[in-house]
Amino acid sequence: MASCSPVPTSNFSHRLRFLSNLFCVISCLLLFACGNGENNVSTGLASQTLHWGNGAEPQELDPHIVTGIPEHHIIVGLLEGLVLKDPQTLEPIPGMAQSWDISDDAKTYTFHIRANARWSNGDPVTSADFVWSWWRALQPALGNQYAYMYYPIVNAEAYATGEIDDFSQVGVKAIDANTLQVTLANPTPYFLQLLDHYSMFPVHRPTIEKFGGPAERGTRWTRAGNFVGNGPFTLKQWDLNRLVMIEKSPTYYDADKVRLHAIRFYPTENVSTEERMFRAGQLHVTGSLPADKIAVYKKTNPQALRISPYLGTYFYRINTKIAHLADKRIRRALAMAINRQQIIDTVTKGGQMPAFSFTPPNTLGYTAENGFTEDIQAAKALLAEAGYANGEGFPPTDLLYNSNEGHRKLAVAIQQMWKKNLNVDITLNNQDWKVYLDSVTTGNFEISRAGWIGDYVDPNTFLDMWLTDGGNNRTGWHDDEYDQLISEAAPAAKVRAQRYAHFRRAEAILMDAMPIIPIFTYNSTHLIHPHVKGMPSNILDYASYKQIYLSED
Amino acid sequence: MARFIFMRLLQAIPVLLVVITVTFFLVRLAPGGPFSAEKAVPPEVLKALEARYHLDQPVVNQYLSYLGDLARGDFGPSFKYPGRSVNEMIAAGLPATTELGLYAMCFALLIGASAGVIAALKPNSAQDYIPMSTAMLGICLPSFLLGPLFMLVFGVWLEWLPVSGWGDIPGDKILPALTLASGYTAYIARLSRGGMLEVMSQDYIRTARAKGLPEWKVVLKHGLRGGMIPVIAFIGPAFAGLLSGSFVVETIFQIPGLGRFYVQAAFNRDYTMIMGTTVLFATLIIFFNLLADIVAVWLNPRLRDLYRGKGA
Amino acid sequence: MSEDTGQNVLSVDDLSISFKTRDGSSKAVDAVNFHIARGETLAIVGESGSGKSVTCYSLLGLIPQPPGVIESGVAQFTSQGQQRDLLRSDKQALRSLLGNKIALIFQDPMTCLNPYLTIGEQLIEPLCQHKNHTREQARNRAIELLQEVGIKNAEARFTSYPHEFSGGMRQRVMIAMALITEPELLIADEPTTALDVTIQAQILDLLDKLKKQRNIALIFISHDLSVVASIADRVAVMRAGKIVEAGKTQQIFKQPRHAYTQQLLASVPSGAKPAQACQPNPQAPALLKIEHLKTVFEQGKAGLFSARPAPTIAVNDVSFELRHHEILGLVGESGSGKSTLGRSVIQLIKPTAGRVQLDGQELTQLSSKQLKPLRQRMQMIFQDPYASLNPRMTVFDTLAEPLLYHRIATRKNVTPRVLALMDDVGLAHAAIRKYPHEFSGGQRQRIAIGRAIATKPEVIIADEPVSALDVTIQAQILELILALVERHNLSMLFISHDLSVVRTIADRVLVMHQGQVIERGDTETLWAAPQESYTQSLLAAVPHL
Amino acid sequence: MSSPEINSTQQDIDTPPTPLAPAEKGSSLWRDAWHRLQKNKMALLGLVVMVAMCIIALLTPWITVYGYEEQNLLLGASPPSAAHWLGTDTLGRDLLTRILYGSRISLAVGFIATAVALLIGVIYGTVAGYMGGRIDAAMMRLVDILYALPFMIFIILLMVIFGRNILLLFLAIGAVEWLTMARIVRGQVQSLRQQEFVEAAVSIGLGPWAIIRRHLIPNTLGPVIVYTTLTIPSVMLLESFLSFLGLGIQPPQSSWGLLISYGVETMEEYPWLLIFPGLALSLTLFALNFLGDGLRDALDPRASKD
Repeated sequence: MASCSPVPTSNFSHRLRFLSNLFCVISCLLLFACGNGENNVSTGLASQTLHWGNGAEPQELDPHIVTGIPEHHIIVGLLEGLVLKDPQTLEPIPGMAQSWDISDDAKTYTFHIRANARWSNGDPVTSADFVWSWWRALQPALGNQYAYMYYPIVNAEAYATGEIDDFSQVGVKAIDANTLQVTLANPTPYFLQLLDHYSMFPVHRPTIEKFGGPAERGTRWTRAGNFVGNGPFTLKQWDLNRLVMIEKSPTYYDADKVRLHAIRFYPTENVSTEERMFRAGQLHVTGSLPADKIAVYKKTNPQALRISPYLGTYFYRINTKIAHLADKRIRRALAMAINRQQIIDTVTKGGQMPAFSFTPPNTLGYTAENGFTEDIQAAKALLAEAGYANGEGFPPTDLLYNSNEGHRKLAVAIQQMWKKNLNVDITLNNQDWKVYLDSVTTGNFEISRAGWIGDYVDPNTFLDMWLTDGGNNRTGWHDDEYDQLISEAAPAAKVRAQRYAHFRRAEAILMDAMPIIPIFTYNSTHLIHPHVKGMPSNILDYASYKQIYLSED
Repeated sequence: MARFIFMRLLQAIPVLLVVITVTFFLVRLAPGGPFSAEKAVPPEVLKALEARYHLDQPVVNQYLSYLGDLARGDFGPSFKYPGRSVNEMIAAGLPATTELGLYAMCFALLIGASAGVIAALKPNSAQDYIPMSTAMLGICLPSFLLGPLFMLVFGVWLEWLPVSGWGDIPGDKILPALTLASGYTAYIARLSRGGMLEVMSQDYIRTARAKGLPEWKVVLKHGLRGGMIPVIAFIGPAFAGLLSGSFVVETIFQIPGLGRFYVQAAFNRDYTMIMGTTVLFATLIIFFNLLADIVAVWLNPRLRDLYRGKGA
Repeated sequence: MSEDTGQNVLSVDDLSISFKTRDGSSKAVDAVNFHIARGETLAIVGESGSGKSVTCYSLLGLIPQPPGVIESGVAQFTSQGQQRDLLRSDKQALRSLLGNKIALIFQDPMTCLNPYLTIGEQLIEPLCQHKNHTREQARNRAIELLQEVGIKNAEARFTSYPHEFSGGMRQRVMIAMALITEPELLIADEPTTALDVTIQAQILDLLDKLKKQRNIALIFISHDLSVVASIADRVAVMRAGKIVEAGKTQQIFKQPRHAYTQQLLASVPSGAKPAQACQPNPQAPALLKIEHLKTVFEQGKAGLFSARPAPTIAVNDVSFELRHHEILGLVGESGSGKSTLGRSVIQLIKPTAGRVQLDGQELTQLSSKQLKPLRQRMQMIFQDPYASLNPRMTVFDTLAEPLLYHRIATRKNVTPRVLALMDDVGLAHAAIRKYPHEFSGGQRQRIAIGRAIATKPEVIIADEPVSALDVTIQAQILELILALVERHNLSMLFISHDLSVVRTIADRVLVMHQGQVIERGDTETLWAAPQESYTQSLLAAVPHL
Repeated sequence: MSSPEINSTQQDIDTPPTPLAPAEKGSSLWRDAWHRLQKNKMALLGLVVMVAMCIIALLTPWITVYGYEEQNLLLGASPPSAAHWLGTDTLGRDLLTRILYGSRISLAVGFIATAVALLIGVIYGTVAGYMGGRIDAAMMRLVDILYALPFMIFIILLMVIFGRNILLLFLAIGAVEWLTMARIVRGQVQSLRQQEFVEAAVSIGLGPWAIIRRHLIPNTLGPVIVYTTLTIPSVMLLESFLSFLGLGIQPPQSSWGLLISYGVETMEEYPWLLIFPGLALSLTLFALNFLGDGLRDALDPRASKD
């Protein structure tokens, strides 16, 4: 540079000019940016485009691979299972199957698939599609973490774990193009619920095979342009970490009912930013809301705030293999010495419900009795019985949580309560997510924060995890009667009431042993713009896009 | 010159090798694997996954095969995002990061350099302290404070600029760029002040004055060139720093940039992604340092001749 | 003083300037009067700190204000009939004069040209600024002028950068730059001080010639009386801000009235070495024996540069002997390798080849450990008294260091030793705890000398020990050195670029040129009849009073 | 090398001849520097602030009324009041107390990490600079290599992997900063080596270590001190960035960085939770920066002539 120009200053002035130009450009940009009162919400109203804060970048859009909620939000727009849920009641309603019959022994389901069900490329959706998709979903090589959703089906587990390799033995049969027959091992009242879980959605065979083997992870078939689905929307755009956009599918059987033209999902990891985006009119719906903002919105803008109970429980998991924690009196004492309401009012601030049982109340009509009451005196007594009168000599105990401001506040609060009420010293220990997971799965903890979200609306999704060999048990606690109730008695039950009775009994056992300390029932908290209509709240936080539309009144 | 560059590039190879090796084994030391999740992953599934990504093989083999792939320019598949290769993700993230860095650097240069020059003209006076302290605010307010502040003021309250996004809405790149620039502005201001003070005390400035040139001409024509040398030297490394340091801003403004990927990858134990980004950043840093040296040489006639090998 | 004030270009009356500093205000220029007419050369002579430069710069608003304050005075500048008082005209007006009617030449051409701009660019600036020439016109004018000041193929050199010129050439460029606007007053501030004698002579001639051709007024500021003698019509001698004496050059040099002027003249080194009590006897065995000494410098950072410049041979096959109690002068111009030779002898630089023997003991092969005892016998005095003393060490530390290090004294009894040394070199005891920056140049050099003789060495290598000093101080230090040589019976290698100095102190002389000793002999004989042409030109160039 | 007459004429121009007052006690460059520093009000202010900060930080456990984890859930976040001068955070903990305890960590990180850098950097740089030649080349090559490592990224990695161990934090940050320190010192030493007083020391026969100890290091101190005062702030910032990413200090301990990153979350609801920690940090950084600049001017060798 400097050398090439005959008059040395010129290149220098070049630099000056360049900079000044740049400055102009930038300032112009600024000016242009200012003054445009338009924002996503106002433009969205006209074009029926919904701007959705989706929490995170989807890992994948392959229903048989993904595990997360952000993925769920997108996939339910792109694909549809045999049945859907009624957004109000969450009871199953026809999806791909316009109707179904259940045999008297409640073990055989026959689904009648809509004649006008179409893939987005025009192909009809047939029972064969389902058989193949489910076969694929059970391929070990695919690494489908939700394979267990299929386990109620005859031999599904055996096939998934490789015990048998003949899929024909699995209880799925295509009677004819539009009739699918599914045979269950045991009566499974919540089976229909499962069918609306994305892990049981059908996928388009030709497309997948076009981009790789059926059991191959991460082929390009899920990319915009490649993706072929059977849902109300089709994948239009997928920019990594920036945007996923889906657009109304013309081939969808119910297309004329779908009023939204498009939905734009943003990976809003930073909740504060998300909230500001909402305020700046860049989002219609946010994935969540910082706890400290809730009070503000309650005051200033209540109609935008949507808080509803959620099918999940926040609890502390106790490692019963630790000497002093093996004593259930101590576990109960700890549980009873927490003032849940105060925590909710001062820490979580979401108006969550204090939890005195593990299964959230009114899970498809099931509510467990309170397993215990908050009673500091009783707690002290129990502790004394256990040999630690007034916390004397209580071994230093470690409370593990994954690094997160919310968990931290909660832990600190509870730590203080235990100190104040029982005079026991708890040390806090926070670890990064992955480290925390490692510690918990390897049982390398004493007390650890945990949460559980139901996969489907049925007590079972909460209670079967405490089976002796339950992969998510991790407390080292087990009880033979409990196992018997959950894995034999309850499935065998003829009527719901009887089944629920077994569950109540089991949960009573669980709460009495107290290997886990329920803290509160989760809430789902969203900011929803008044324009958004047809989006009722439900405990699954499930939104049915085909019913949503944007309108000012 | 060519030889000089060649030598430097040659040196880069061992550097990169060190980076790769250290990172590779470091990430595998970390507790918690890429596939652990809140819901227990069934053992058979886990096995399938590890087989899929060759994590079942001995580490040394993994290392060697990784080097092999790298030599072919293949960073491997991302663990967290099964559908994506690391190359693809870098390709997706680098442009945003670079663009952001570029804007930030321009802001920093514009504001910083002018502040520094102005300050240097009247050292230890108000004309010195005011611009310098304002620039210094940049250092003193960490970007994770400045960013949200800007958002709130310009985005939510004044509604001038969008709060977040990248290339979706006009002007959505200004706030992040400003935020990222803030820190560097101060450094550039300090550097140019120092440089100008140095130069303005030189004899040849007196010569220029003795020619009866107006002061502004003395400063801009005779002073600036020498005075900016330290700044030029700083820009290269600084730009590399901007790229590898932009993750905070990217996280706050949710910009689809590399820095954000990196931090996520680190938390997710996305081994290949961590490796990929680290190697890339190392390369960038090396490259920009080299660039800085070359520019510095071209700016200084004497050095230029030295490197040309002609009389010095 | 001068007759016809009619055509005075500049006349300064009662100029007083003071500087505000931490310790109060101090007068730099005190009620100075002088004037200068066209075609005349006025030399302002004075030692450093006499305020000679401040005087001129203040007229042109080139002194920093503050700290500088012009307290009183008038400076009438007359050009084309119209008068104006420089001290009272605003910046704008001054600028229109500077580089236009009034031009300056500065001392050090190395630092006074902008290294980032081609000389062409710098040359045409004044024209574009004041005479609003187009770049093209300016360029042609500049090239003419470059040729006039004696720069070959100016056409091509126009786009070269300063570093591509030698010192002398740069000074020519500076002169061209000054004259390009055809000024009426030219102020040259020590224009030749940084140059070698031969170059100095050329530049002086050039200046004189140009002045005559253009009939301009030239103010020539210098510390060097002998230089002034050859060029000035009138001389003003300054001391501590006052003009102590002024008059026609002849009169000043022939019958100086003021004591200080006399002192100045007296201390200008001239004439042969004063006869000494005991002469070195030629038969005595050599104390220091140098044979075929060769020192080569590798240049450039190995491997980094495209092509590494060829190694420079600084000292090329030099042999000589230093006898007991002898002062051997070593003269040469800058770059002749004389300093390198000195350092190679004392093993500060490892010579590439050849032998150095002290009392028959070979030094070149010794490790620094083995050298340690010998270093005690051989010491060095450096040129720059500012750089040769550790600024963080007091006089005591500096002088005590060698004593303690060579176990000549212990912590307990070192203080008296140090005081003795200070007496030796004529420093006040009071100063023992003070730091170098608190001393004047002369005193610093005394400290340095003290350090050199602390270990009672036999050989001292003095590298330009006085060239950094004002004449009067120079004379004192030379005296001191002679005295010490006498008292401590030293042998000395005296390196200097200043032939007159060497003549006054050395018994024998080596003349160095391009790394080689081209001529040697007893001082007087060599002065009387130099053999080599180079030596002749060297001697010819020496300005005389 | 310009001939010394320049210095004298330079003197002519910018300074008067200083009359040599025969003071019994010499005034070291340090005292001169101190004088100049006192002239520079901002720098002096910076110094005062820093000293105050450190003293308070040290005394914290004795001067605070509340425990730094002592919470009052019912009170929650409350604005400044008589009971809580700077208000309380969302768990009802006294903010002033938290800031004071935070200052301990932040300053500790700043000073210790910098000290680490200082130690390694000065020694390494001096040796490289003095030895010169091949050794120097090799040593500097190593520095270049380390420079090329994306350190911020490595620190993140370290923190993620080995958990947030404060000692590790010191080392990691120190390991980043020493490089620049080494370069600066080396540069200094290289130019000092050319100086005649070092040659003089050699010609006296001093060994390398004596020269490094007595002649080189003391003369490099100026720039080193300046750089140090400028490193501390950048280190503190580094820590705050890590805190922002949840990689800084382990709660319940807290640092300014941590407090700020929490404060940012709720800056609209409870602005004081951001303002006060922010002020504390900014104030410190400002102080250090001004102090650094002041020291630079004060210790500048060119300035030290007058």
